[in-house]
Amino acid sequence: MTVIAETTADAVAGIADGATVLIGGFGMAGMPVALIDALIAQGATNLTVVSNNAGNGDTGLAALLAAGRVAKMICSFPRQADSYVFDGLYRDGRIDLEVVPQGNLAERMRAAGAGIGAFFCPTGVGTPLAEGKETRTIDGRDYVLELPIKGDVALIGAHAGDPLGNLVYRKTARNFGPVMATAAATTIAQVTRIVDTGDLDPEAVVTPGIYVDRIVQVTQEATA
Amino acid sequence: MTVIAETTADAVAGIADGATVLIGGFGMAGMPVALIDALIAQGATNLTVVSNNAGNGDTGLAALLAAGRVAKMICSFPRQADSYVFDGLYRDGRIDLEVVPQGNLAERMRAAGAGIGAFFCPTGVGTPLAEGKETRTIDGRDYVLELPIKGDVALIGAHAGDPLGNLVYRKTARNFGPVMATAAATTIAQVTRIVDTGDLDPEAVVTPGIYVDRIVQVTQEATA
Amino acid sequence: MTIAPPTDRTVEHLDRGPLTREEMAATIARDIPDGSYVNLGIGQPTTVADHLRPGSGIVLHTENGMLGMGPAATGDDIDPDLMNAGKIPVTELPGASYFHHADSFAMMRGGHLDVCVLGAFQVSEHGDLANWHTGAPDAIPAVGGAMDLAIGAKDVFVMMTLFAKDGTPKLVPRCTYPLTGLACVSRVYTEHATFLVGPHGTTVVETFGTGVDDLAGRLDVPLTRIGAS
Amino acid sequence: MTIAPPTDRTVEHLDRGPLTREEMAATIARDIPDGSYVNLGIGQPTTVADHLRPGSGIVLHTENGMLGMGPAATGDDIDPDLMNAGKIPVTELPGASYFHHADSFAMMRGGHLDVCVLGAFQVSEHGDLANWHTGAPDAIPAVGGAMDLAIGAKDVFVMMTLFAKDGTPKLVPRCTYPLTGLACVSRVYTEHATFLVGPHGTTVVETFGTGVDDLAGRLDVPLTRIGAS
Repeated sequence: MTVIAETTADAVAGIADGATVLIGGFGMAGMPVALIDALIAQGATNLTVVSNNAGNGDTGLAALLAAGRVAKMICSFPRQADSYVFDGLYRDGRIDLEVVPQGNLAERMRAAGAGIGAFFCPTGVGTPLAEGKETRTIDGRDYVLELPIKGDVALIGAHAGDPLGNLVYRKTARNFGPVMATAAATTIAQVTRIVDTGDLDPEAVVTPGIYVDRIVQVTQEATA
Repeated sequence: MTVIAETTADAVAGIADGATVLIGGFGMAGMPVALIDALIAQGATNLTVVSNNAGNGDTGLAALLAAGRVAKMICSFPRQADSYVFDGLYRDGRIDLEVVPQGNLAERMRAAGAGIGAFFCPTGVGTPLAEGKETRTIDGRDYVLELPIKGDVALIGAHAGDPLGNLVYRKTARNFGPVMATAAATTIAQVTRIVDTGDLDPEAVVTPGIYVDRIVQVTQEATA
Repeated sequence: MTIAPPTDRTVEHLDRGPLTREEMAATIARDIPDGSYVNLGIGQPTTVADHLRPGSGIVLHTENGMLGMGPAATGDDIDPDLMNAGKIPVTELPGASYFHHADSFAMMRGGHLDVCVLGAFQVSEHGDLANWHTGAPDAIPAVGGAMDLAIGAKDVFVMMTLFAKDGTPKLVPRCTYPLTGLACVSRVYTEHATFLVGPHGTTVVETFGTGVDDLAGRLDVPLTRIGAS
Repeated sequence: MTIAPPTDRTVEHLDRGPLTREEMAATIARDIPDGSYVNLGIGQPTTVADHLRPGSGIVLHTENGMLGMGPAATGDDIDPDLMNAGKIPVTELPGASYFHHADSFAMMRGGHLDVCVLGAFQVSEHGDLANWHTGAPDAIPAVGGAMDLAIGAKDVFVMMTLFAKDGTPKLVPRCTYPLTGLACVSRVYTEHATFLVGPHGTTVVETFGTGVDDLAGRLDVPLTRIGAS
């Protein structure tokens, strides 16, 4: 059952120290910046964060990292032109890193949400990222066994949501949001607009409300 | 690259004897009846058909079965009030049957379309349908290893399509169509309406055109 | 099991007869918390929908690809593209959504539904379920979504008569019919009593027109009471 | 490899110099069949888009969830919600569609794209690819979608200079950098020549400003010619 939170602080209430937090977004598109800011204020620490990148500049995820709240990053591409906060923590040995191919990151979260215990994946066979993992040849092709990535919490950004928690996204800001929503015990969405129940086209709902525990409206102004 | 077929005969041209044919629909919703009729006329035989049910009454899939074209059915629920054509063939030993739990049917085709070699699934653990299959306990839960189901051809019914092959569906007629479209080497869709490129909302496209090889417009009248 | 039983002490309703089918459906509806996501199996379980409280916020899932399913459709509201898993025409409520079969079963298998209500041939004292096959050698096997539903919710409620037509109990020490799922049922609703089943065995929640001791004499399953320690 | 080479005999263009970067991009664009679904990797491969034939029906995929990607966006067309995998603002063409990351990578992993064009540090004579890590001990590992792209199309084309800045060949008997994928590349486009690579070794398609014999002297990879049997 979805709850509409009045504030981003209410939305992130109760996130525990040591939690695994899935954070949506690819670059800044779909990045739930207001929820991350609220999480920084909320104070949970020793987090494992799963996100495609490891922060840009000094805001959002980078600010969470800079605040020393993240013990481990699971991501596909930490190193970017402006990922200096992560780079510094990593070189100082103050953060753990698990690098996962981008599609495996998505598929492992999809597996968590779909009740799949593990899957044989062709990506990364014969590479350093498959070292130590079980491999198998099936129907003439080689695969690596990959395990689900479950979140305690997912923080995602969407375009519009209704009181039942149904969500739609905008363009490539969709990216990881719908997958992470399925993979976390508690999914928290920031949306640009909360619309009335019945206003979203049932054929076009991307994330059904069953996956969304809390939504909070964050106007464009507030995120800029 | 998607081709718009002028007739259902053109749409099903070239389906080979012995092919595995995925046929969409749940009950009559989403059932590509016109394509099945064209397949009967086309003459391919010794087919393996993957579909949720095994035909109703005397039309559609039941007619394909009655014509003796199907060597094996892979489905979740062959036995229905009006599945007498299948029932007769099965009791006479003239057709093979593989019964697959409905969700496994969908997920095994999803795996085929997604390049997953196999997956550990909790459905059916400890039941007769898991007999002879590899099992494994992962994180305290028991799973059965399930393999992909690939199609040579998928025949699906959709609501509207554009010349690039993008498809949208109507209500619960969506069912297996989008999954089968990903799982077959050649996907053939019958649609109620072909619209201009650009007329479908890019946010609401359910099956991107990359999965669709041929589409053919079949008016409501023609299917009734 | 995640939903607490409706009482903290076993209640024996001796001043009445067994529940009617309608009353069974109403009892199940009463026990489903507000705001739950629920899948009602085909047949009898479907009737639970008729007893859900107005304003309960309970959302119905149908495994053929929909959340927000409304009541059965009649007359002009019948749409051949909108049916439930039993292939009966239904309606759409505001806030509904549609998705394909792989997404729909991922939703179930991933444990996102709160409650499934299913029929059964047999349930074991530990919650094993048999509801897809009688084991008759000439039967055409057909499982449908039964095995997916059996593991497809945080709580799986079974709705069945306590005894088969020949009088043999359907709540049994061990299922003799082919299994649908292992240790998946959390609660069994029958006309004579409601039971919790699971790793610790079978507990009686309520009885109707009979008592726990009487039931214990008619079943091969050890029965415990809630609040009796 | 599913796309036939553009010539049935190795062609040595000796009357000109090596290809410019623009000419390399144009050569790759020429070799992509009409109607193909194509993913262009970040960096140099992105420039192939500028040389696609009008009306070719080629549809561009970006792994962050879109088919039907148009040219880079400028000015008022820039939309922060619409970017390519390199995080550069792009545009949407008629007939586009959006999907989430799991669906996008399922599309790649499932072999539905016709062509991926990627950069590389090294390619082996049999088509192994190294393009994500130089193996430097102090480098922060970052793979992104490289390993998914490497196996994510029926044909994987590499676009690279034939020699590293220190003059060592990048087409090698065996990659010394950490691998991105095994036996995944089907064709290598360089400024000096285009090569087919695969289980049968390396075949020269075209040379530019040099000949096969000359190249054979500069590479440690045995080279064969098309149509030389």
